[in-house]
Amino acid sequence: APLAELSGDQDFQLFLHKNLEFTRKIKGDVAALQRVVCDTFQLCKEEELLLVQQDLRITQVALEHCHRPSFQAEACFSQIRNGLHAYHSSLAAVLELLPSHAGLVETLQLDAANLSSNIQQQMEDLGLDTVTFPAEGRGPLPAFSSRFQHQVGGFLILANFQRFLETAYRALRHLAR
Amino acid sequence: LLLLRLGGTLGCASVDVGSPVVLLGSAVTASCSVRSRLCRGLEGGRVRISWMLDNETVAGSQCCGTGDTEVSNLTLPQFNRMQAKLWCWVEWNGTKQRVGLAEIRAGYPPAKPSNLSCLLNLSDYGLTCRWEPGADSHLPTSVALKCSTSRAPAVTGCTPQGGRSHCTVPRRLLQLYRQMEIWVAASNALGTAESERLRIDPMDVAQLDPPALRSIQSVPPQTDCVALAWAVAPSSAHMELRCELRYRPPEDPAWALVTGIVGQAGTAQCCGLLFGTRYLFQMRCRRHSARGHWSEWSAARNHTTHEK
Amino acid sequence: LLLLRLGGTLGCASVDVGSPVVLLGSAVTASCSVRSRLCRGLEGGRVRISWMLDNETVAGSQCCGTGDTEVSNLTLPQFNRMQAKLWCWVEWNGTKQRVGLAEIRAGYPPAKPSNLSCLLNLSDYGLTCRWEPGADSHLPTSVALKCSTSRAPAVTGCTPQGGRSHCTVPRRLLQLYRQMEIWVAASNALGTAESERLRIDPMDVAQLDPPALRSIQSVPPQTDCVALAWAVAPSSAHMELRCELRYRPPEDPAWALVTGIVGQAGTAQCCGLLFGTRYLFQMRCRRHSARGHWSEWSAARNHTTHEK
Repeated sequence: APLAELSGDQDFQLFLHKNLEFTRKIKGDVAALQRVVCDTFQLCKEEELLLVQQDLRITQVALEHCHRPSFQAEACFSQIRNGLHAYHSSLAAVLELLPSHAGLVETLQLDAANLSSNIQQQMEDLGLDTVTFPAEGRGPLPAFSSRFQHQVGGFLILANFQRFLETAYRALRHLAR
Repeated sequence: LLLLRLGGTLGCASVDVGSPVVLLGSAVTASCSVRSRLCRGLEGGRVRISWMLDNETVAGSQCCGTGDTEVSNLTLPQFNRMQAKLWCWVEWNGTKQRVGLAEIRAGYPPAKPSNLSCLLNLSDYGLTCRWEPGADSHLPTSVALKCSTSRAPAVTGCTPQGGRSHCTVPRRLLQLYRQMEIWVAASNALGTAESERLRIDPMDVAQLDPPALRSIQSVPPQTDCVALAWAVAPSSAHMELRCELRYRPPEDPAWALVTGIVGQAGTAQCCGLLFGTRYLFQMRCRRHSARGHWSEWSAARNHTTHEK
Repeated sequence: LLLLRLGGTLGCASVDVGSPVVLLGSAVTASCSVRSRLCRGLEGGRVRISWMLDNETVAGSQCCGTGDTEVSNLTLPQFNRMQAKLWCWVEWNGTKQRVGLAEIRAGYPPAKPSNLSCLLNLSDYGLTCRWEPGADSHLPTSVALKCSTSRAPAVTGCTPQGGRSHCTVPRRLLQLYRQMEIWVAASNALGTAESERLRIDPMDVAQLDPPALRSIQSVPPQTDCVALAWAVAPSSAHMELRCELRYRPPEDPAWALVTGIVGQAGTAQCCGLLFGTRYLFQMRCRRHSARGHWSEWSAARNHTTHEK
């Protein structure tokens, strides 16, 4: 049955409530890292980096099925998983940037992988098709041409990840009772 | 899918400084070059460059770049911060945009380390050396304890952790019973420094464990003598030791001292004591070659001599 | 020069036992075979074999070996030692020679571990599990905490150190917010045992840090009410919490209790208090899903209400 109909299903609701809390946790950890980047590199406001951002050509993760009017739960779940997988890889650039906060960044990567497999598990329990991403190997790191670009890249990855999580959170909350 | 596809170019702006590490108080010059053709959104427009040192505006002089490159030069006559970020900004659509950064550090070359001394621990044969690091250079400085023997090139014996000024050379890097050269080497972006070289045989700086006084008995018939028995520490059982005995009544501040006792003997007599008096006894030893340090005094042992 | 030039053959004697590890109290059979041709000095002579269990002589029965091999068989009806060395001796030139050895251990299969419980530490997200190991098997026993999720094969989460019966599964081996199976697996030479399987979501056994009472103020005009403000622990800021408040005058043994307080609210009113009375206040929280453990009570905070 399409996900929306399952909104009344108790297991599905338990899944939603658990992973709403999980998403709040991840958002809190991303915010903590954003504070570290601000304190360490004096990069705190996105509006000061619009020009350089064009230079870095940051690509956004597609989440259109998690927004009205084209909200579609199953497709939204897949897009959330795609995004979590992409951010898991991109966080490697943040790991390089903040070696003294490796623990927090690695926790974020673990949490992103866990949230993704929680969603996959739930989709499979509901008999939906899912993609299994390769083990969370480290993809090729972007070669930043300067420390400044690397710092701005790290800032933007975290800012985009925070926005991504906000959208995912609202989608889960939309389904939760 | 990688979220970050880089422009593949050098980016539309760059900040160059004479050197990222300077002597504290010296001048710093920097230039910010903005290639408007590469900055999407800046094409052809008037480029106004400005500077900030951390959160403070500083004035640069923007003049004639070449072709589509605008350049602003900046001189900070006396750079007195340990560390600062020099930001290059550009005005764009009524906003100020950060387009370039140079991170500058200032400090001094490393001071010459001094007062190098070492002690060999006889339980693990690690050689622990300590030194005075001298004035702080305020710069990341790598410090290493170097050792060499006449037949082998210098190696790093150990590196102090967490900014400390001591570390321990493991047994496998030591040459026992032979002269070694040991010194401290420090280096940072502004220079290097070395301590005086210590020429020692690690065994000559062995920190001996104290002997243990086993028994003290009055020696009839001359009751003004006592016979002492002791055991040298197992870790120095193979060494020729010379020991010292000191004794005094508890209330007496001054110790009487007996020197030149052969460590391995294990027993000795001590005469000239008062009758019916309680005495405290302690012993310490060092290697006969008179090099190296005394052990600590043994645990005190007391004994009361016979009444007359 | 190898000091120990081994014969390169099987040696002139060997001791075989049924099993080097047996159930405590069970029988042990052993045989000692002496190939006199291979024992230099024993050639052709009459071989008299004898046995010792550690330092105790035990009687074997020597009988007809094949060719130049003499064999003695031994049965120990009830082996009641945890550990023993079974020596085979041969008489040679009027002396007794040790020619063979078997080391025997005895004990029990591992007991079934029980009372498995786990707590998740919210500072490092390590899952610490404890269990009752059960009776000692007296044998080297490897114990591991196993965990698996529905989508992944069982892995060893952690192994207790130094014979303890607790260990901590690191965050990277956990699957948060989803059911996991956790159990203890023990194995030794005589068998294996597994505890009951715990099916838990690690988050449901999170050990919450207590909230912190920030302020307590009388609420004019009804002076029998106070307004409390608190902060939940940062480590549970993202959780939906239900909290409890307890308060009492210091001299009063019984606590009054207010339940069902929404953790995130951060403030609440508490009425029905006596005038001009000093009260102690404490608060604790747990996850709204009523799973998991209460936090400890917060540090106590006191407040004296208005006179009437």
